[in-house]
Amino acid sequence: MTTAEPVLTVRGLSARAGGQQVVEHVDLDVAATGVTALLGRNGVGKTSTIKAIMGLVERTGEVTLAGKRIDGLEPHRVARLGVGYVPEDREVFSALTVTENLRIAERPGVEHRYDLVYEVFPELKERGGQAAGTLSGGQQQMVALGRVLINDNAVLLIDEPTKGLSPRLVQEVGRVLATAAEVAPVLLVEQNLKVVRDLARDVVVLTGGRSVHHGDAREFLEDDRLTQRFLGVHGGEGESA
Amino acid sequence: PSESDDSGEGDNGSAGGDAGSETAAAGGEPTETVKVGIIYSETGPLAAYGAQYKAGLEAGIDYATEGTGVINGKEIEITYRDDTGNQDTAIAAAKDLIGQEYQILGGTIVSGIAMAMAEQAEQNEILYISGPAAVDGLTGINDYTFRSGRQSLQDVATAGSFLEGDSQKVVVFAQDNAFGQGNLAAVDAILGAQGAEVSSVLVPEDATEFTPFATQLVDADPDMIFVAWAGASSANMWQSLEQQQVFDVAPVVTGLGDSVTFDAYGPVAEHISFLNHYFPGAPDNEINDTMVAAIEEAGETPDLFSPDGFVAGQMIVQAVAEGDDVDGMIAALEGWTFDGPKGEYTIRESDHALIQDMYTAKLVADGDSWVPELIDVVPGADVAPPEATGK
Amino acid sequence: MTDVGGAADSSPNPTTAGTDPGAGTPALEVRGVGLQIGGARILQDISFQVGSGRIVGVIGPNGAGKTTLFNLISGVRPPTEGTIHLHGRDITGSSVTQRARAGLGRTFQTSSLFPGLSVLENVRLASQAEQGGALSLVRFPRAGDDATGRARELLQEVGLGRRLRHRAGDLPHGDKRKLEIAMLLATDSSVVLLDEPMAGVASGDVPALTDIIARLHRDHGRTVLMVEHHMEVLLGLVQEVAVLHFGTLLAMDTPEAVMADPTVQSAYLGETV
Amino acid sequence: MSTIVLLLITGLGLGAIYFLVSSGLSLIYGLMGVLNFAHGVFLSFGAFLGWEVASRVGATSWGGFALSLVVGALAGAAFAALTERFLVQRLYNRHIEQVLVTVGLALAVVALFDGIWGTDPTFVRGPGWLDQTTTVLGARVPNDRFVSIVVAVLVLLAIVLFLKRTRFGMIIRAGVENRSMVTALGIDVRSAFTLVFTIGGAAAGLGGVLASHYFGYVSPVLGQTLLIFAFIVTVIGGLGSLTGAAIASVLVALLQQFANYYLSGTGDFAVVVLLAVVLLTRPSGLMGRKAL
Amino acid sequence: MTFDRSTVIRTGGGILLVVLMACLPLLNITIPGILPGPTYQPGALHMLALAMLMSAVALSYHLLLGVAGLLSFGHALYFGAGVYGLGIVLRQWDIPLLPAMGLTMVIVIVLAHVFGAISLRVTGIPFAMVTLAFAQAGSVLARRDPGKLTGGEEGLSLNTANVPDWLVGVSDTRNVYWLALVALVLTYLLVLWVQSCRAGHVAEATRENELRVRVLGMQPYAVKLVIFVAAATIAGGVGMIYLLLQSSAVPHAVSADFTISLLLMVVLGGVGSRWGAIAGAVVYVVLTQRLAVLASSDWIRDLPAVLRIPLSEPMFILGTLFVLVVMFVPGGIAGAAGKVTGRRHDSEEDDAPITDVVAEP
Ligand SMILES: Nc1ncnc2c1ncn2[C@@H]1O[C@H](COP(=O)(O)OP(=O)(O)OP(=O)(O)O)[C@@H](O)[C@H]1O
Ligand SMILES: Nc1ncnc2c1ncn2[C@@H]1O[C@H](COP(=O)(O)OP(=O)(O)OP(=O)(O)O)[C@@H](O)[C@H]1O
Ligand SMILES: [Mg+2]
Ligand SMILES: [Mg+2]
Repeated sequence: MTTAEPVLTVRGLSARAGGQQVVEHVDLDVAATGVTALLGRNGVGKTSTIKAIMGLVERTGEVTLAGKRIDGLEPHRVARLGVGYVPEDREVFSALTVTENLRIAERPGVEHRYDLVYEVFPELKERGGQAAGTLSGGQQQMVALGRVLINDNAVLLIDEPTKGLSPRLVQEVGRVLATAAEVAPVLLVEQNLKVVRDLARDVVVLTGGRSVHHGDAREFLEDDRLTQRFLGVHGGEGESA
Repeated sequence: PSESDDSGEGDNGSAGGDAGSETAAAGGEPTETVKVGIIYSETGPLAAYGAQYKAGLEAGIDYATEGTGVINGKEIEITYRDDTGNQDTAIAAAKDLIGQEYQILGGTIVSGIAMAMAEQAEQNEILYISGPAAVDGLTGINDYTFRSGRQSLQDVATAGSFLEGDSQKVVVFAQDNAFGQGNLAAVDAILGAQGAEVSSVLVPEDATEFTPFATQLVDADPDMIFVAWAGASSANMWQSLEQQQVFDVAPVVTGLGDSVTFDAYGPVAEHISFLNHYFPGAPDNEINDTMVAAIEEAGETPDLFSPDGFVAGQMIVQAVAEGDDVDGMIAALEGWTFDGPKGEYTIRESDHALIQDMYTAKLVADGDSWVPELIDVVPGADVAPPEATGK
Repeated sequence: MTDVGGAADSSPNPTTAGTDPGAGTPALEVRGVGLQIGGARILQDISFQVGSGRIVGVIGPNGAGKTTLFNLISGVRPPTEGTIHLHGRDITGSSVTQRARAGLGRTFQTSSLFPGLSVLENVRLASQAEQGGALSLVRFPRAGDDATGRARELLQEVGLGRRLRHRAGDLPHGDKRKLEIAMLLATDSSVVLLDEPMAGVASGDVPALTDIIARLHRDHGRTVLMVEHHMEVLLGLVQEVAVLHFGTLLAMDTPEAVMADPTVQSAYLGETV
Repeated sequence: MSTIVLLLITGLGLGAIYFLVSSGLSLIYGLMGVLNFAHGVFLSFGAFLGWEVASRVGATSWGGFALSLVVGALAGAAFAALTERFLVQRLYNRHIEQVLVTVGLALAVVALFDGIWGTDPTFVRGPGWLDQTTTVLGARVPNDRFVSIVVAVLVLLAIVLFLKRTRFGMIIRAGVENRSMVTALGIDVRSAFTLVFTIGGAAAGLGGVLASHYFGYVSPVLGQTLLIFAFIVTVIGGLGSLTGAAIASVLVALLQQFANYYLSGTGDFAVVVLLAVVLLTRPSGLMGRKAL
Repeated sequence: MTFDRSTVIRTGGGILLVVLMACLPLLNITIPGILPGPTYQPGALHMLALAMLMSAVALSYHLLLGVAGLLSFGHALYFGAGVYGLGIVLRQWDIPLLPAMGLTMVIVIVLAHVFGAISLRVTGIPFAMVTLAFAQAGSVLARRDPGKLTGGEEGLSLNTANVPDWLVGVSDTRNVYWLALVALVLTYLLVLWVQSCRAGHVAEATRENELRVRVLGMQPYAVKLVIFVAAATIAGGVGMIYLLLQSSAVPHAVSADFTISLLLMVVLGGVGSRWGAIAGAVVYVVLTQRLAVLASSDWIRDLPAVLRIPLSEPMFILGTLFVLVVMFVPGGIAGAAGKVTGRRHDSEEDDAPITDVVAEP
């Protein structure tokens, strides 16, 4: 844990999806700078935790953003307070063009940093007129990341950005995440422990919808006993499981 | 013609019920009360006709009992029930009243209800005096059923007075439904029998576009066009006839409805030749004046179906006065000739057809609106329907 | 990788995919199956066999096409190429219903139950499906009949014996998984496809569920094909592993051999080159 | 020949009115999955208020006519917006209940209109020119049909441009595809839904004024009568597809017109048969599953 | 079969209610504000019979919506087919009532198979639309009077030549009343039967999860068709009694309005509950009848226009009530009653007969 005030704190969060309890009790802090990784096996509720912070699923518990309670707010209000969200399956609008996908993300009242987006993803400029649905998975991931980078955010919630990407793209996304983390703190869900090792400073580990471990990222990944127990892998091998 | 009543359009599905009852004012020292049930459209699509009928009926009872509501020591007690234009509701009300031993039922504007009521009257052996419903099938249907209005055949026969000379070509322009087909059959029966060559342009009931059918009328090159049209689409229909210049081809005859419909004809109104059942200025007699005055005094407006109610009142009083049981009432009414708002009426003994005068009229502009003007009175005997054989 | 030895009890295995170790026709055979959706190749040229009575795992990264492969086998969607055989019979053109009747059962990646019905009713429907007469207007399911009795037994077996009258939709996640397996057991299907049975199961529940699956194979003699990301569980259960990657079948071999394969390591286990 | 021309052009006129009703239905369904039974009520309301205003400022003047179009559209829009805000929105994502609520609303409001304007048709007049005819290839075509066609085409273009060119349009197209993601981007998608209802209501209100000239009257049930055809049009065109609705409107109106004239009034049956055939061969309609 | 206490109480209560209903024509009970007169008189009996027949049709609609989850906007077609079918058969042929009813039944069943087979090719909203369109075609047909069969707008009156005397005439209303009671009890038992037989259970499962049913090796399409035909057959049967009660067939019986009123009854009563369907139908009939009376009452007439106009339209009040129920009382009458009595507790033991958890009255 860092000593500075965390930008986002979550206490006793629980959430329901599809009529069932999927998150039972999650506590976590997102440090004011850098990347905090949210880890856990498949289906432990990482995505649901992020959605619960956004307000996209029914939830109870306390969520505080920069000292302000946001757990009663609707998703669009949460977003307007500066929470950027990159969903697990990219969720680009396939009928809209790439440019439209970026434009729709423009939040009123903040500066729109197209230059930054086009700098890290020059491809998005080239393919501005293409329907997002026809993009490859990797390109769609760029759109999804571009959509949050365009605004000035207080915190970014990024869910498995490397999922299903080729190794080369994984590296590229890793580079972008590093850039993103420079402008805003990030809560990152990631299965690829190599990416986590490269980026994250803190980790929070979930099991069965509960947060069971908080700590320094490096220490956690180094500790075989912990990674074996919580992720079913040897952290040292940097594998996904 | 368009004053008919068959529409049933906008059947809005309620099974609404038995209305509150009102009792006619009593006078003298009655020894017994005779309960009369009137089932009519107080609400629903034909509520306006219902109001005319009811106002006429009250005036008629008053006139025939000299304002006492009592005749020969028998007090007439009227219960009104709302049929909402809905057959199920009407039947439910009728059964309720019959179950309470009512011996006289009356009313209704809707032909379908009238037919069903006639059926109930026969099954339960009570007297039924139907209202403005124009359906021909009611005439001669059974011993227990009478009518206080006119029937379609009388309308059609009135139209015949616009024909001059023999072997003319008449085209019936009507909706292809029971009402339109009935009118076509009537024209065929009456004008055809007078030597006219009758053909038709029938418009599918659910068609919304009448212009192509109007051009068919032009192509037929008739000597007279008889229009039988009911319902909301009539304004549109008249406009189509005008747009396709049908009025230049031959005289167009139709029935004149109640006053609210005058505007529906639009600017073509002055080109139409109307046959007519009644408008307040048509008859010239004392009873009519009395009726008009009584209705206006009651805060209502005399209109197309006022005499139907008035005559119903006269018939009820006659039946109550002269008959002690249903058979006696039937005997009292059959063959009865009396003076009413349209002059002399006769209830034909064989089939209970109500023989009465009819009118021809035209609409003339009066400022922004239209008013009817009498052309001619057609004597009742000239337009008497052929005798029905059913009964 | 740890615990590779956990699969030591598996019988000696052929080294090439597609050879049936047992005698006779394989329980399930997939020949040259492929699927294209709107130009995208989701699966291509998948061929393998599963011998009768064997238990086989399917692994591969997210989006590799594992669920899609199950959908093709169970008939939820038709393949664009290739054929599928069940006990030697070509079932490629058969409907989901026909395949189920021929003895093919499956679970879904996200639990697929009758959420509004009771737990017992869920299993009873499954066990009655076996008896036919689903359209019967003259047969009444009753508390004491065979199907109900069997449903009870099975629910006892998977540990849901005290939840019979619960609404299935209100069960905790792990119990839903167990319920699905009970339904599968009730249908008597000879070949069963399990799509990530451990997904979302709290770690405390994993051993119990693993045991149920093991019994499904061992005691009930079903041929099992299962997708599972939970490697520990998988390696402890299966006799063979198939690896899917970007819609192709990368390898199919004993767990030990697969884990040792460098291509698999880089493709699935994520060792970037 | 001239009969065919007459049937074609008047059929297009009727199709234009069907389109004005079904465009809103289709948009609403596409975005929200709500089958709006109250849509006919928006139409009647637009027609009634349009006529109330026109008859006060002079129904036969062009100014009165134009004003009635504006008022009709506004009335339909306002009614629709309120419906969305207070009824539909509260049943977030409960589609069957949303349908039921619109069914109940339609029942109640038609009855209310009965009470206010009476069940009798209210006859409607417009500028004299509308009642006159223009001769096209020997057919005397009433002028109001041309007005309907022009308005429908303008509405189609306006909605397409709106969806394609404006930010709101973009949000609506995105919302059709993935509603929760739009929210997660900081956009209150509910106002987009209200807007879609409002646009649909405006088109219906406009359609109501034109329909009242086409039929020559307004009555409380006018909208509900047209609604059944609009449903059929929407399903044939593909729920959610605007171009589908446009094509299907013309198809249905022409089929109805020709079958009524040449096949002794079987227009309605022909339309039902067409619906059955389309559903059996292409269950998602001619242009199903597309936003535009 | 083993019974638990609540089943016994409910069955006993049901039987008692039926016996009470059967005795009504012999008693002199007045319920002011609800019945138009004392119960021995034809007016009240007619209304009660109507309410029972509507309850029976609502029960058949409950099979569609509550059991199989099929939102149909065309159920009136089969009710209407029963009404018109019997009317036409009795008018066209000189055959006794019972064979005529049998023949009508056959017609309804064939009709239901044909239209059901087509409509069930689609699901959800398109299913609602197709059924609406078919029913619309049926209602147009009835209004058009093809071959002078249906009597058009005016409807078709019952030809009593072959109807036994004890069913004709106002004084025999109580016989028709008893017939309606028998029809309702029979319908209830039929619906209970269908719900508890295999097909009924599979239909409920299909409503919950269609793909699951297929994966278990059963055919959802066939099951839905069975339920569709069963519901249509019941509706047709009730339609025939309705014809005897009303003595005439009118286009309203086939209209979309009629289906919507069925929907109204079932939703008011609580979707998925048999007693709810009955309660909803009774409430609907009573309200339509009595609201009309209310509408014409003096105190409404004296109200200012803003209140008078809405209050004097029964359908406005019903429609509003319906909207309120959908929005605020999702379980309808049955749900609200269940909440009050707190009957639906979860029990951990399972010795009771297994009935499905949702569709229990
Ligand atoms: N809408 C839903 N309906 C039913 N179950 C759901 C729903 N959403 C999530 N779940 C279940 O909730 C559990 C947690 O899901 P979640 O997506 O949050 O997990 P995760 O940790 O993000 O997993 P993954 O690593 O696969 O992304 C899973 O078991 C999932 O199946
Ligand atoms: N209907 C479809 N249209 C387009 N693409 C599809 C469709 N269905 C599946 N896909 C794609 O096919 C690929 C394989 O999906 P599948 O669900 O089979 O993956 P999986 O191996 O089961 O992954 P996971 O482990 O995440 O469940 C994915 O990229 C998916 O997006
Ligand atoms: Mg996730
Ligand atoms: Mg999968």
